Amino acid sequence: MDSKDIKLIIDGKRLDGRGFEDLRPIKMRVGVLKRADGSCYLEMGKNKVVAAVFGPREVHPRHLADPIKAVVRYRYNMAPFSVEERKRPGPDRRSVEISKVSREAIEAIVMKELFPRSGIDIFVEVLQADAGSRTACLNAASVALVDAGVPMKGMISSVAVAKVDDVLVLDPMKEEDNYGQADIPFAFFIRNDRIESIALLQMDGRVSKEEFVQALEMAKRGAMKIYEMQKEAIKTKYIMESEGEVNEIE
Amino acid sequence: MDSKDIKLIIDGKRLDGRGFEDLRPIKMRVGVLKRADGSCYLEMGKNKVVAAVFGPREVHPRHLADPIKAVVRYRYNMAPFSVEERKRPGPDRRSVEISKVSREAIEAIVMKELFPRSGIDIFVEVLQADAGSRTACLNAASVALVDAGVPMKGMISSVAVAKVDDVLVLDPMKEEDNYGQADIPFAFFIRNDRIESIALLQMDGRVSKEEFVQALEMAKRGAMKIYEMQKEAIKTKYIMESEGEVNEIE
Amino acid sequence: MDSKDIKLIIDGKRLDGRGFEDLRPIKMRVGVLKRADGSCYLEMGKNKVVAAVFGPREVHPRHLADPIKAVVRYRYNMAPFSVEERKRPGPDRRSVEISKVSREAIEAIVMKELFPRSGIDIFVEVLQADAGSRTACLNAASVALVDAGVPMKGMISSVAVAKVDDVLVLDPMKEEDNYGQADIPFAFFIRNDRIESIALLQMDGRVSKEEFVQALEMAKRGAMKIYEMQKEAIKTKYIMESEGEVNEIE
Amino acid sequence: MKLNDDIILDIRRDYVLGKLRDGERIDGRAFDEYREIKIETGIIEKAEGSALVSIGNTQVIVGIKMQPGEPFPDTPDKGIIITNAELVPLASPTFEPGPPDENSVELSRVVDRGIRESEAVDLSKLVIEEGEKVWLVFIDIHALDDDGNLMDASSLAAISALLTTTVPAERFDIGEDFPLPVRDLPVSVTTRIIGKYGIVDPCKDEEYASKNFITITTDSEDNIVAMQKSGSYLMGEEMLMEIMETSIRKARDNRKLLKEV
Amino acid sequence: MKLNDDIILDIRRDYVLGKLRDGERIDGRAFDEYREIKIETGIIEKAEGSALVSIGNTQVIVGIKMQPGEPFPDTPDKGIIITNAELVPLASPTFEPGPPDENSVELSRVVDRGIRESEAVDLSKLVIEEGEKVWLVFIDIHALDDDGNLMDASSLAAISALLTTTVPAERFDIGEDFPLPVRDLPVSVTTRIIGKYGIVDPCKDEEYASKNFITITTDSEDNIVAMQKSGSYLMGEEMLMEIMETSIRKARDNRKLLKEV
Amino acid sequence: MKLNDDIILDIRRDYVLGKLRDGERIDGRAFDEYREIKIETGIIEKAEGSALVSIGNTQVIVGIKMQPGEPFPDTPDKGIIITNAELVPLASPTFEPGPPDENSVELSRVVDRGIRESEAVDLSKLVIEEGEKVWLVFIDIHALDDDGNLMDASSLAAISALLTTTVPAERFDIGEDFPLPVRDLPVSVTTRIIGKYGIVDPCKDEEYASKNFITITTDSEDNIVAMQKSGSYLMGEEMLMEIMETSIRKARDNRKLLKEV
Repeated sequence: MDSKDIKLIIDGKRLDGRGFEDLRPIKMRVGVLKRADGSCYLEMGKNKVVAAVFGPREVHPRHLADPIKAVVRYRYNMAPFSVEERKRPGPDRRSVEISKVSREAIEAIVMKELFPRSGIDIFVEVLQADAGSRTACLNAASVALVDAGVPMKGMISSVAVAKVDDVLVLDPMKEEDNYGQADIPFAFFIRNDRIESIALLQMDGRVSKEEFVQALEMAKRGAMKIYEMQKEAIKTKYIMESEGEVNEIE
Repeated sequence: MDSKDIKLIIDGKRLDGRGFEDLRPIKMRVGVLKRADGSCYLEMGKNKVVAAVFGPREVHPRHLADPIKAVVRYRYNMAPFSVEERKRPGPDRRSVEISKVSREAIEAIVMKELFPRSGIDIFVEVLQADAGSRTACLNAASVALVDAGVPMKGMISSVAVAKVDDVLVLDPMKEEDNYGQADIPFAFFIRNDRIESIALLQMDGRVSKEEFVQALEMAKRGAMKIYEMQKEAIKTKYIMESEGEVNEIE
Repeated sequence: MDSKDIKLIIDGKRLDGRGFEDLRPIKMRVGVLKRADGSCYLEMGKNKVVAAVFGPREVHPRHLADPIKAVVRYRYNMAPFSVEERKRPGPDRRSVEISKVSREAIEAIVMKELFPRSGIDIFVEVLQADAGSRTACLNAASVALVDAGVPMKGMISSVAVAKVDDVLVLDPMKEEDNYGQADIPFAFFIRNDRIESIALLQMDGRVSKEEFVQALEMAKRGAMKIYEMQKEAIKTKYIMESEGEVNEIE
Repeated sequence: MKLNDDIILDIRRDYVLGKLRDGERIDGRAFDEYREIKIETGIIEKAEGSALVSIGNTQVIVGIKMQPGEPFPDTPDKGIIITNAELVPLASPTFEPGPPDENSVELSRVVDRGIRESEAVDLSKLVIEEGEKVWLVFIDIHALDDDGNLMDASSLAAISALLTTTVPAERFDIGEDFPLPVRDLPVSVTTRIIGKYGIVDPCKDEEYASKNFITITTDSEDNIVAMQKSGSYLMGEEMLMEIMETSIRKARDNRKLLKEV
Repeated sequence: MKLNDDIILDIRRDYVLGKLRDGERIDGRAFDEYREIKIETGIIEKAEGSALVSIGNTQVIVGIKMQPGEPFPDTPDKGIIITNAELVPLASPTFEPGPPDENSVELSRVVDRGIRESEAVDLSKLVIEEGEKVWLVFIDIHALDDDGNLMDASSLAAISALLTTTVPAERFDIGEDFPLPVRDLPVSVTTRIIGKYGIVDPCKDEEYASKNFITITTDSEDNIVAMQKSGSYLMGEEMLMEIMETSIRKARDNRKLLKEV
Repeated sequence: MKLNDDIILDIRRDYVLGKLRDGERIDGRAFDEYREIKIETGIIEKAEGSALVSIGNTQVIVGIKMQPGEPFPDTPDKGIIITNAELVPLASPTFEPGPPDENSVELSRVVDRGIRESEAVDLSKLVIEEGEKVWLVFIDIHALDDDGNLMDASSLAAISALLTTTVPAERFDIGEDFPLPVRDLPVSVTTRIIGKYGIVDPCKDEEYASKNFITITTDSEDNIVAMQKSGSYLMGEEMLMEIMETSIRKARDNRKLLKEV
């Protein structure tokens, strides 16, 4: 976070022309991979991610299985070409942390107890990264879990709020993340079409308590919009599928 | 592969004075290691390699064993001092690939089905590397397998053909490999003193289909010569051994 | 080892004012860690080390257990900030070797046969390193083992002797180690208040046989002094503990 | 994990939770009460700065090492902080030797975030030659005894060690030594979530009862500079707001200890 | 591997083999027939070049990144190609996270060989300062969905991505951007050997029936530039000649698709 | 380890020990007698120096490679020795492929100590440009056949290889080649401790009977330059003195072989 001399808000608009509470364009396609049990391709601004779900299936090696409930894995991985400067393949500390908190968010809503001794694996590949790739991945993962038919208590919808030039903005893009004053990724648990609670929350930067409360409200409104798109994408796939086709939601 | 300005054929001879279809000098000694079940030291030009065979023996850890047949391992490894610039110890991508295709060639002729739950390990150390070290290693490994008494359908004899200065040459040395136009390592399966089929085939460079056919014929003739030496080396050892001595074949 | 032009003995005294056979100041505190079964904090000159003992306890993974006796682990580890130039975390070759010979010294006096299928783990962290950290660690480990109630045949007391400016000195500090002519770390097995035998011995530098004999005698005298301090520290803890306090020995 | 262990954990959780339902903690503390905190600095003379922090029986040592190095290409005018945590097996019967696992990665990254985002260290003062050479500040967290709440102990030890750090310019022949410029005092407060209860500064037995926690780090002006919800649980908004209040309040208390460093 | 899996594999192999004996493939294709091939380029804007290739359900994405670096001492006048393949676990239920195994090493090396030996990229045009600085070309193969024949999909994606690559000279302040000089179109054709049958472009069920394959890569003039026999089997000369003919022929077909990129 | 193996080891140890009690070794040697030692040098032409040493059936090859590199900051006026040992699985049925374990680390470090502490190589003659560039000397120990006493075979091979090493200055364009300056002949003698007996140059069957040994390295003037007690045993003073005497004496014998190199 570094404010520098870069102005991020000009004439009440953001650098890409969005209003403070506008999401970036979102695109989803469900069931894009044949070998996975469930999958979702998702674009969120310049983020391009694919999520695949495998399972419930056997756990290898077997001694890692839990006799009481399914073991959930979540792997957030960036393709080497997904960022400006080529990223060395393999996990770094940042992706280890993102994988951990994302897995925990998913674990909180998956009905693990229904599948003792099983594994549910969620693998998300970031093909192109812009700010907010962890939120894009969680949105894709959530849809892929539905596509795989994994029983869940509800849905996860995720979006970040940033503070830039002393105002709060929804779903920050790269410049707002790099030169802004704070970044707060949220993921919400949504059931019966309403936000019930918070599944993921991280924050870095500097905000007052009051600003945080505003950010939370802004994030909730954004997440509900994303949630509607997720539902639509899933519905479209299942309606279309009976007619033998996979459709795109924009 | 890079032709550059270096002339590799001068007055119809190769840089080391060989004719197009001459092998480099080959030297073999069988049973050179006490602790291994079978072994062979082999020189092929400046290549100096030692092969050791262990097994059939128990597989560790046991869960890697196959209830139907022996598990074959093949490890091609270069000593740090085997090349001009010191090589860092441990496998690199090149040796992982060579180990794989070499193992597969050996697996195709070893009677694995006779030894369920067992392991047959072939370890080959390149003490000095010139061009063609993978072919030298396969020749040594094949003899070491016989020395270890591992039942096989036949023998493996291996040699490369290169294209340099627009002609095909047998068993290329370093300069021909570095500055030549193509390198084609072959390994043949030989049974009842004749070549039956191809056990290993790789290729990089650029040749026409017609050139490839010529290369194959040249390689077969070369492999038969090597095969005769392999037989002789094995025979000598077993004849000499009854008189308590190990002999050298040149 | 390198004598260079640095004078290490001036007017019959060492650079820090010690006589040839003086130990550096030693400080011990027993039972400093709550989670460990036994522990000891020890300073020996500028060395600051903490030893913790866990066990006898179950071995994980189980297949590493020995049906006849306890498996002993010993891990010598340097904190990144313990030395002048930051040390990268994780074991290097030096600490692998020190861990090995230290474990072997401890193994020789722990009654492993009393605890089949169990593990006894000794972890020693070097928080600040001066010369002789391996001896400081062994002294701390020995006390921590007593604190943990692990049955032993006796105690380990450890100290090094160095040759500097052609004389032998006890318990060398950094400069004496860096610019001296030899360094000989010893650890002794002490039972019934007398030195029985040698548990650890390494040496690098250059000494005559006669010098080595003198060094050994000097080390034995030094080790006995350390041993008395170790006993006192243990006693103090157990006396004090009944009054609910942990005490320091200097 | 073996069945026996599971049963013991269950019993322990029930005990902890039972107490909480009665409004009590197993060691008698109030829900928002820290154990005794002690800060000792300058204990590693070879380090540029160091601190040993204990919170109850939990002990963490942080050492600071500095050396010149290359700046990041996008911040040629700033020094660099590198934070690392080692959960060495000495500190707990459940830690094993080996490379950092996800828990120690999270620990080091959350501590790092508090320091970094509060801009506690004035990195612009750590330039030796713009674009070429800056000071690298290594913050190494070394857990000694894990009786719960390593997070807050590590954060306190990190900022305490930084406060007492001298930039070793002389050793590298680049001018005179000077104190590391520290301009804020970020303090993290960790709340363990057990059932519907939130308790600050969990001890180990309370941690065994639940893996769920949230850490909120605030600066000297009560701004939030870092947050981390950790664990697979869902958190209600109301609870979050309460925890935020408490965290700001407790951080103010703990910050007083730092002023004495 | 569990016994059940073995039995299922056996049954599958028998089924595939039974069909082949009748001159048929399980999906009705001719022995030398590819599934539908689609090539989409420029999909990763942040990469210097990129392509998503699908062959039937198999999908592979290749991204090209470039940066200045030091040349190899023995080729001071040439850029450097580095090819890497990640078989990420997303692409198949049988892939696991971790460092590259021998199969992904082989995949990347065979793809690399085709590009390198056909001299598809004019490396002599990638020198920035002879002996000091040249362009590094990273070819990263990222499998998305493995329904068989990752090899040919990866090769096609690699050359397609290269064809659309812009050298990012401006970003590094070394002149103007220019298109990567590509002067040949190597195409690999992979034939799976099942019993005595060779079938091009195997789908996954065919791959389960046999691990044995041979990949032959040819250039625009029908020269062979790379070959790799893979799997523990013995190959007759006659079969090899047949496969070579087919490979040259099929490569010509697939090369047409590249001309439209 | 399996029970069967344990029993076989027990029987073997009993047999070895029984013999020792009768004053005999299983192969008829005296307690202080080496097996036949052969030294062959210059066998790896591509290396700067090399030697194959056999002691009985044990065979070790050491190759020396050299290249220019940066000196350590605290010894700007000295070349650098880097010793490495690979216990490749070819050499023994009990070695497995993988990174060096504690035994190969110990082997390389003890060999290194003998060379380094005897100042066998005159490192001050290996400076190319003080403080900037010195020669790196890589001593790579490659075990071929482990029939016991790899330690002494490796030490002998290392010093033999060094004795025949030519500094490859011409290859790096820094003057003329010259012989590596070697000024001492450190020789290590390893004694296996089995029960109360010490036997030099253990063969493998003797090594199976006990893991305990001590290696004493001496220089040309009978000074001790390196020692390593290895194994979990306690050694009496008297025994140590005896072993020291023997080691000095046997080293003198073996040193004669080096003079013929």
